[in-house]
Amino acid sequence: MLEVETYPTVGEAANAMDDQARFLGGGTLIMNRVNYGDRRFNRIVRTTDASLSEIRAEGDRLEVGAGVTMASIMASRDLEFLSSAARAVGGPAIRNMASVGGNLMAPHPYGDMAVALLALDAVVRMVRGEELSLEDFLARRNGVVRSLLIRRPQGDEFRFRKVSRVKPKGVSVMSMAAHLTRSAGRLSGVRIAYGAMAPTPVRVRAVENALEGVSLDHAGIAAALSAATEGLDPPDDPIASGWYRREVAPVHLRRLLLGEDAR
Amino acid sequence: MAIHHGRGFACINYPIGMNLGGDPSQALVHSTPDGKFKVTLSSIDLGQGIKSVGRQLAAETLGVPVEDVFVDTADSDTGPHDMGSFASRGTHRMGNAIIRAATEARAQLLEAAAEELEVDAPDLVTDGRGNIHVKGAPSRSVTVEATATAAQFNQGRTLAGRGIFLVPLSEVDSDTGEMTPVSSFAHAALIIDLTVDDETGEVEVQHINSAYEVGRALNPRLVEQQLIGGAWMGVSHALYETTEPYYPDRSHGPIDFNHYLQPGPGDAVPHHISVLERPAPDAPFGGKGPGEMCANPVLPAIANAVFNAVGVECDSLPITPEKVLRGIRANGGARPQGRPGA
Amino acid sequence: MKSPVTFTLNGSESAVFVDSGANLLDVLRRGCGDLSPKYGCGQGSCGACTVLIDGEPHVSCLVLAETVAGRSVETTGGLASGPDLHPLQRAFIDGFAAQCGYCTPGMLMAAKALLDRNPSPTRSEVEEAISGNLCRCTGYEPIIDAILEAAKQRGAA
Amino acid sequence: MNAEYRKDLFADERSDDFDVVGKPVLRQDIMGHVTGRSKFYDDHAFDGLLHMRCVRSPHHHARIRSVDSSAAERQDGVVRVLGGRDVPVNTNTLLSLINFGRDDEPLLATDKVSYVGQPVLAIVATSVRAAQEAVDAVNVDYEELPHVLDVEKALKPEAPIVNDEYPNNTFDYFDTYDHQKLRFGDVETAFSRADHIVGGEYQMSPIEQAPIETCGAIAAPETNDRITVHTSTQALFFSVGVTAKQLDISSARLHFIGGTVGGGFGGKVDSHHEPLAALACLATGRPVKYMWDRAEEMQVGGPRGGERWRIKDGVMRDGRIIARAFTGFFDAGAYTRLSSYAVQKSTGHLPGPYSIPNVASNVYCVFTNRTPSTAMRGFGITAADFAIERHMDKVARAVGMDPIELRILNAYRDGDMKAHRREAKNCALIESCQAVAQKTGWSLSGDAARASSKTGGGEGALGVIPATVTDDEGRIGERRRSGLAPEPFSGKGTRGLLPEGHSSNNSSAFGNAPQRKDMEAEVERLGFKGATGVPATLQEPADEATSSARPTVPRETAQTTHPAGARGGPSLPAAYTQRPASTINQPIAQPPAQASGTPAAQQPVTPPAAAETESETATTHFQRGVRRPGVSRFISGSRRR
Repeated sequence: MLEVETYPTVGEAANAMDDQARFLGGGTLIMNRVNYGDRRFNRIVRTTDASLSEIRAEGDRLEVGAGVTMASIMASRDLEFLSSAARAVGGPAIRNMASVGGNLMAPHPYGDMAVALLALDAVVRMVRGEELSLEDFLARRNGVVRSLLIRRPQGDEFRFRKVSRVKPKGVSVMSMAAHLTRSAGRLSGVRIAYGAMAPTPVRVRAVENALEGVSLDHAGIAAALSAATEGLDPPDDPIASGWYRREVAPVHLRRLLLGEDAR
Repeated sequence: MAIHHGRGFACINYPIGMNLGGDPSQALVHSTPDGKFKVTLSSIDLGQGIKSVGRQLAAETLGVPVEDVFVDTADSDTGPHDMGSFASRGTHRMGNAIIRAATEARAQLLEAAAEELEVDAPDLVTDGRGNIHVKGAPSRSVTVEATATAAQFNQGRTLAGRGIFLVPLSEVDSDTGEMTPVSSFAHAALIIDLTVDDETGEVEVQHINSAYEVGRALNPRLVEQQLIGGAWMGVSHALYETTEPYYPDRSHGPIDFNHYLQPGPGDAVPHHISVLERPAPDAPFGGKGPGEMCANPVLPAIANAVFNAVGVECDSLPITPEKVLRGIRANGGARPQGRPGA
Repeated sequence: MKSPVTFTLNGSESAVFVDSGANLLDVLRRGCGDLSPKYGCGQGSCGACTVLIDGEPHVSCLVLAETVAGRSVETTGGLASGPDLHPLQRAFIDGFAAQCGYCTPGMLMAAKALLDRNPSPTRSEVEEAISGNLCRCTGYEPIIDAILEAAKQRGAA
Repeated sequence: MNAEYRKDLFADERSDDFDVVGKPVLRQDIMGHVTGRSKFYDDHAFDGLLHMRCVRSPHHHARIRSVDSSAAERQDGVVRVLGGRDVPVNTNTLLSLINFGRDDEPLLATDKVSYVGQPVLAIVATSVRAAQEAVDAVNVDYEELPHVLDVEKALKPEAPIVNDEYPNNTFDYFDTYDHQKLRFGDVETAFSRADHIVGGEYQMSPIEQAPIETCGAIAAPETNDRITVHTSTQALFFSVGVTAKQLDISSARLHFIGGTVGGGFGGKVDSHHEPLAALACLATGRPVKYMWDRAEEMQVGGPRGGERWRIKDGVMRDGRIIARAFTGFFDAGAYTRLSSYAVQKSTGHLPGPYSIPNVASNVYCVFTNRTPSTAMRGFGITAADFAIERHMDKVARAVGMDPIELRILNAYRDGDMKAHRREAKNCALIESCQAVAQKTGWSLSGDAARASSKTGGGEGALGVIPATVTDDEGRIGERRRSGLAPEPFSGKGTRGLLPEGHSSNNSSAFGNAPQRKDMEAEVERLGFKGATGVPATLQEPADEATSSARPTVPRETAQTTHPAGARGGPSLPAAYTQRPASTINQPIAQPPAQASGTPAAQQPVTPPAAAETESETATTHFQRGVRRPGVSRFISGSRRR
């Protein structure tokens, strides 16, 4: 049978974890598996630790607790730059439940918030204080996350776009995020991330390199568009084929970078 | 590159009721001691509204207010046999059975009233508001309620009726395919206006204009429910849904609603409907069932509109952005065909 | 192993023993006997099980029952106040905004959450509010119109 | 939510003077819907309710060597494990109830599985979780077999046999052919005369009915040694019949309750849950619920099967289609269920709502190793209509004709002879095309705008069953031996010629006459007016539609005899008053006999009373009138000319 263990602090909860247990965030991933009788785990570990739901400034960064929901992000003035990514995660009910920490663990094609955080070079703070880049965390995806450290982007440097077939809310054909930092009027140190184009949300180095030092216009981004899916092998799934994702990625990347309206 | 507008047309007819017949429907109607009527069926209400339509047909045939009539259905201990709710047969088959049952009950109602008013039953009419009176002499009247009470407690007369409607089973000829497929057909013609993004192959329906011929709109709002919901399902079948995205390969079959694509509330399409009514001679008050056919014209009309927009022949469903994009690429670019009927 | 959970259901105190790992939808239907929220998928993607927890819409099939301890749960079963229908219920009736009725309880909860926060929503705000609620019969248009109509009525009332 | 009602069209055939019919009466069930009180099958509480989950095949096609459920049976919470051997009549086909087709599908598979998800064992436990855990503890030893998934590959001689009852991978029609034929006229000759030949192939993939309420049933012991079954079925007595047959018990012991269903769309006719739940109830003496989760509804529930259609048209320069040949493949999946019937319904629908003098089709019900198909909204017709209406656009382009004008030119009219050898009546395709063209500004030629379903029908060859070429190709087993192509007349089979007017099946298209005199409604109360010959040319909408009623003799079908004492008044719709003498067995070529009754004098047709009488009983939002233009996206106001 399935056991549920509740701990007052996230530290105690983390200690109780083993490979037969799953950590319950908002429930949108784990309870789905429970309802369908997933036998890979027989224990649910959860915590009532309120600190996980806090949004606090820390130096020039914001610490967002792993338990913060998409709805809380949309309601937060400090995280206004993340609201379009938060709105992309499920309908109103799901957004009241889905947590930031949970989104980092979401299987393909989910994880749109993680795509945005990847482009913002967020840092993951684990339950015992250990910190690593979100990119490194996504490579291993285990352990209990305490919070994410996010540096607020300037002006309209940060762009997020989700391509889905159903309006207003549908699962991703792909999602894209761009943090378009500049120096001397040219793009520099840009970060690009894709969702639903690889097993997990992924940084796209080929495009980042092609954007280094260019101006943000048709001519400037041409090389980046031709490198749009370099090194990626987008999956087939019920929503779209890998062929289609590869073919239209450059179009959506152009629309993201130049801010063309998504029809 | 560009967004291309396209306009497409399609028209269809649809057989009403189980195709080869042999699908009986029965109905029972009886009155309570104070003149309220129960219609007892075995039909299933899937949302198409057979309870509501059945109630109206009984009330109209009996000549009593619809508030005094209720349908009770789908208890195999009390309801008589009915083949089931499918093949757009509910309104047609069950409707006819209800009319026959209500007609028999009405005959006894008028006989009971005739006894109360001491006139002959053929001289009586109902006013649809709970009264029975002599033709041309509204003042010589009795209420349905009083008539039912008199029938029950004084006359010892039951106000009840039975009805069955059966289209005889048609054979099918093995060598010519000769058969008698049902007895009446609904019709529809429909025009789709849509846009195609020639960079991504995405198709967005902008407008639907339709004309549906349904024999008679027995309840206009229920007919509209079917035609709006049916057209939405047609858009879904045309552009979105499949249990096997890579048919006939079985891989990647969706197992949840996130992956089984359907148009969302934001894709709701303005749909202007014209309803035509050519009553079918063998249908209840002429009414044919609009339930099954309303999605059918949408699928080809969308495919024809996509061809009109970008010159791609979309002959396999669903018409995904990938299929449109591959077609555009194969033609070496979009080939708009110009506005038809201009 | 069963554990007790007490919470407010439609305004009145409710206590029930839940199996560990039970979701709120099963507990409401089998434990509390409130049959208004419906099972549609058990995956959180159809919205037929939508209820309000502390006024916010949740898909109850993905809520671990124990987590509602001490909180307020509202379902469509409690939407009317006694014999008086909520304006949304009246608008769904007059607007023919339901056919089979199976998605209606969830739709009403999503719509109530919207109107409680945004008394005169735009059409696209209504579309967003029910974007987690699937309907297979109506094509959504009558539902969107009924919610806009209810907002107008409430505004006028 | 309003629509435009073209009351002006066919006003001469319709009286709209009713109290309740035609009124927007509120739904009887709406109060239950908006309060959450509507009682769906699962909205019934039982103490001690048991739950059922199935062990399912992971393979497309495999022999079952052995099943070991001993570990599962010992798991706590498991009350009973049921296999095919526990089902008294394990093999059935849905349409055996109307004796159509052979029993071919096991309720629980015993010797082999033919599609992914096919149930092998049903496990009954105290909770869904306990049943799921027990499912994982069952060990089935499968021997994988080759499988086939494409409908045309399934017809090849080397294809593996999917359904042992039909070893040629096709349903046997009349124990004679491996397909359903349609033969009308002589397509081969007509093709040789045509100015253009237009071909096309069309493919529809399987589609799920996807009702928000998944299929399910609860079976519970009742008083007097009976079982109550609450069910989401779309066909109550159909399910009673299947359950009685498979459990081999009298239907008197079954008490089925349903009628309020969370959407069906055709997906709830298969009657799979009631027999299993009832079997488990009998086996345990306790209430048992068997409900599909969403993943099962999507991949194990019968979809609308995929269909592949090929069409070939012979068209003259002026747009007349003189020949149309179809080849249709219905992907039935692993078992017959309703697909064999869908093929015949589809055949009866060809060549679409058009009068084409030469038509031939071969339609196949093909077995493949996938989930068996079942009914879905538009059963047997939707894919054919997709193919036909796509093809009509191709024909229009080939002859350079406006797509709507092409439809109107070829549209069927009252009195035309249809390909299944029945006379068209009550047609309205032309008026539908004209109505939608008019309101969207799609301009039509004079002829097309003036055409009517009521004129020009049945003239000359169009009203006659033509001499017809037949063939005996595609006998059962022939295709597997010789690899014969599926198209009509593609082999060297012996040809036959049926004379003009030949008809072999004269079943009437009308319902049976009422059983007793007082069940027969007076026709004046049914809203029909005498059908007049006056073409209801398309006029402006209702406000000034007065069709000049020139009295002409109404077109009666031949030999419609009125029983003695039939009342005068408008010509009576045959279905209501008499069992018509079959109009089919005499050759149609005779001119229609003068109808014996004389039509009532034609009063000038005045437009129906503009405002329906204000009946205070029905709530009257319909009378709120059309929304002001521009207020809602669903307006009709701005459309009015």
